[in-house]
Amino acid sequence: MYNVLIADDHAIVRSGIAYLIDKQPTFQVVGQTANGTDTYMRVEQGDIDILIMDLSMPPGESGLITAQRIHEHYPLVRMIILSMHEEQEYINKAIHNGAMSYVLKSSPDSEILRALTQVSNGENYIDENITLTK
Amino acid sequence: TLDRATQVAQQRMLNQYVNRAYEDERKRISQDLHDSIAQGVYSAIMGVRRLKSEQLDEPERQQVSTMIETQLDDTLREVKEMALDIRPSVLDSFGLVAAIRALAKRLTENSGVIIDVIGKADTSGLTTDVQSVLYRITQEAINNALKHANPTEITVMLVAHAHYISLEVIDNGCGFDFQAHRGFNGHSLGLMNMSERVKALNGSFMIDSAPGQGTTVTVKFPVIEINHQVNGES
Amino acid sequence: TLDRATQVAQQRMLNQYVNRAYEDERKRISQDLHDSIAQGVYSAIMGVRRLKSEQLDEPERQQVSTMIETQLDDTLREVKEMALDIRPSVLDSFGLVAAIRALAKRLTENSGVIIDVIGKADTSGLTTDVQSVLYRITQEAINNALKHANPTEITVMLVAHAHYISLEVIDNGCGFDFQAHRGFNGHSLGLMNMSERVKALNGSFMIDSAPGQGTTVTVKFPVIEINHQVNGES
Ligand SMILES: Nc1ncnc2c1ncn2[C@@H]1O[C@H](COP(=O)(O)OP(=O)(O)OP(=O)(O)O)[C@@H](O)[C@H]1O
Ligand SMILES: Nc1ncnc2c1ncn2[C@@H]1O[C@H](COP(=O)(O)OP(=O)(O)OP(=O)(O)O)[C@@H](O)[C@H]1O
Ligand SMILES: [K+]
Ligand SMILES: [Mg+2]
Ligand SMILES: [Mg+2]
Ligand SMILES: [Mg+2]
Repeated sequence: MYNVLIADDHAIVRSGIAYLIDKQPTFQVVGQTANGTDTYMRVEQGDIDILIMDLSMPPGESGLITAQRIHEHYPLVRMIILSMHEEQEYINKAIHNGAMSYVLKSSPDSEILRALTQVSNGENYIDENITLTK
Repeated sequence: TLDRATQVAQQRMLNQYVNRAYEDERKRISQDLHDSIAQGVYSAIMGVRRLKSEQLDEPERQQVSTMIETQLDDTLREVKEMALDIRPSVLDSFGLVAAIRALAKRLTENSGVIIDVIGKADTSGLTTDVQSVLYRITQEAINNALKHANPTEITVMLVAHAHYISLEVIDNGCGFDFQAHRGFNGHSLGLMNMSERVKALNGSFMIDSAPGQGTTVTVKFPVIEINHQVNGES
Repeated sequence: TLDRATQVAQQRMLNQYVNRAYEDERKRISQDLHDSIAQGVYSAIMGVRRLKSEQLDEPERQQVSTMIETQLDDTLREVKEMALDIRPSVLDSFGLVAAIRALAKRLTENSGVIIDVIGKADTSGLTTDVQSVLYRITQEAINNALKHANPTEITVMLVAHAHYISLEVIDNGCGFDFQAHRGFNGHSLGLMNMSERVKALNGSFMIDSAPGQGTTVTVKFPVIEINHQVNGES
C-alpha cells in the first residue's frame, strides 16, 4: 500500500482526488494540505510515499518551489504535479525541480491513475495530452 | 499653467501609468479565471465523473449531486460578480443611471456605508465614451471615499441641465488638501486619469475638498443633441 | 516635427483612444463571462438538477451525466483560453521569452501560419513594464500580420546586445505603405499605442514595410543593469 498526500488549495478538488485514489487497491490517502508550507511540514513528518501537488496555491509559494524544497530534503518522496497549466515551461521546471510526473487537471481520471501506477513503479510519466516540443 | 513640454511629458507618464494599471487589472482577471473559476469547474467535473462511473445508492447519489450543484452555484456567482466588476452589462443595455444605481446598491451591501443615487437624468443623448467615463468616475470617487475618507454617507447626483449634464459624488468623510494632490504624483492614478479622460471628451472636472469638510467630485459634460446613440438592448 | 501644442493634443486624443480600447476590451471580457462562461455553468447546473429530481433509468442517467461532463469540459477549456488571451501567467512566472514562445505555438496552431521564435535573450534584467510592452507588441504585430498581410511565415527575433535588447517581428506578407498610416488616424490604434508605450519607457519603435515587401516591426530598449527584477515562480 502506498501512502499518498494531496496538496491543493481547493478543498473540493482535494476531496475529489482523494475519493478517486482511495478506491484504488494499492493507494491510500493519508493527508491533505492546502499550501506549500503545510505540504512541506506534512512530508517532514514522514510516511509519505507519493505526493500529488497543485502548482498554484495562492497566496503562498508556487508548488514549483515547494517541489524543489521537498526533493532536496526528501528525494524518496515521489511527486506528481496535477495542474491546470499546460505550458511547457511549467512542465520542464516541475521535472527539473524533482517531480516524476506531470498531469493536467483537464485530462480524464485515467491520467492521474496511470501516473500513480508509473511513479509507484519508479517510472516518470507525462500526461499523454501534453504535446512537448523538443 | 504648465508649459507645453511639461504637459507632453506628463501626458506620456500618465499614458504609461494607465497602461500599467490595465496590465495589473488583466493579471488579476487572468489569475481569478485560472486559479478560481477553472478550479471550481474542475471539481464539478470530478463530481460528475463519480456519478457516472460508480454504483451509488440513492442517498449517495443525492449527496454527490447536491455537492456538485453547490459548487457550480458558487462558481456561477463568482463569474457573475467578476463580469459586474469588469464592466456591468447594465451600462450597455440600460444606460448610465441604471448602472450607477446597481453599483451603489452593490457597494452599499459590501461596505455598509449608505450610498444614495439622486436623479433621473435622461442619459440616452450621451455617447458611449461619455457614459463610460461618468461610470468610471462614479466608481473611482465612491471607492476613494470608502478607502480614504471614512464617511457615513455618500451621495451621487446626476442632473440634466439645458445644455449640459452634471455628476456629483459627495461624501461626508474626512476630506483632504486637494492642492497637495494636484498634478500627477506618480503613485496614485485614479483622479488624474479621470480628469484627463474628462478633458479629452470636452468635459470639466473639479474637486472640492478640505480637511474635515468632506469631498465633492463634480463633472460636467455638454450635451449635444445630434449625439443620439443607438442603445443596443434597451 | 510637430509643435508642442499639437503634440499635447495628439497625446490627449491618444489617451482617449487608449481608454476606449480598454473599455471595449472590458466589455468583451465581461460579455464572454456573462454570455458564455456563466451560461455554460448554468446549463450544467440544470443538468445536475435533473439528475437529482427525476426518476431516470441507468442509460438515461449516463446520458445526462455525459452531457454535463462535456458541457463542463468545454467551459473549462474556454476559461483557460480566456485567461491566456488576457494575460498569460507564463509571462509573470517565466518571463518574456517563454511567454512569446507559448504565444507563437498557440497562434501557429490556430492560424496554420508558421511562427518561429528565434533568440534566447536573457530578459530577467528588464522591468515588468518593458516585458509587458514587448509581449503586447509581439501579440499586436503577429495579429496584424495574420489579419492584414496573408503571410506564409512570421519570425520573431529577440536579441540581447551589449546595452540594449531588440525585438523584431518579421512577416513575408503583402506589406503596406507605412507613411500613409503614420500618425494617429483615429481608427486603428494598435501600432500607435504600441509606439507610445515604447517611447514612454525610453525605447525606440520602427516599422519597415512596403507593398509587396512584407513588414518588419523593430523595437529596442536600453538594458539598465540595476533593474534586476525578482521573478516570482521561476
Ligand atoms: N474622497 C476622498 N476623501 C479623502 N481623501 C481622498 C479622497 N479622494 C482622494 N483622496 C486622497 O487623494 C489621493 C489621490 O487619490 P487617487 O484616487 O488619485 O489615488 P489612490 O486612491 O490613492 O490610488 P488609486 O486610485 O490609483 O488606487 C488619495 O491617496 C487620498 O489621499
Ligand atoms: N503586418 C502588416 N501587414 C500589412 N499591413 C499592415 C500590417 N500591420 C499593419 N498594417 C496596416 O496598418 C494598419 C494599422 O494597423 P493597426 O494595428 O494600427 O490597426 P488595425 O490592426 O487595423 O486595428 P486595431 O489594431 O486597432 O485592431 C492596418 O489597418 C493595416 O492596414
Ligand atoms: K485504497
Ligand atoms: Mg490551485
Ligand atoms: Mg483612488
Ligand atoms: Mg492591429
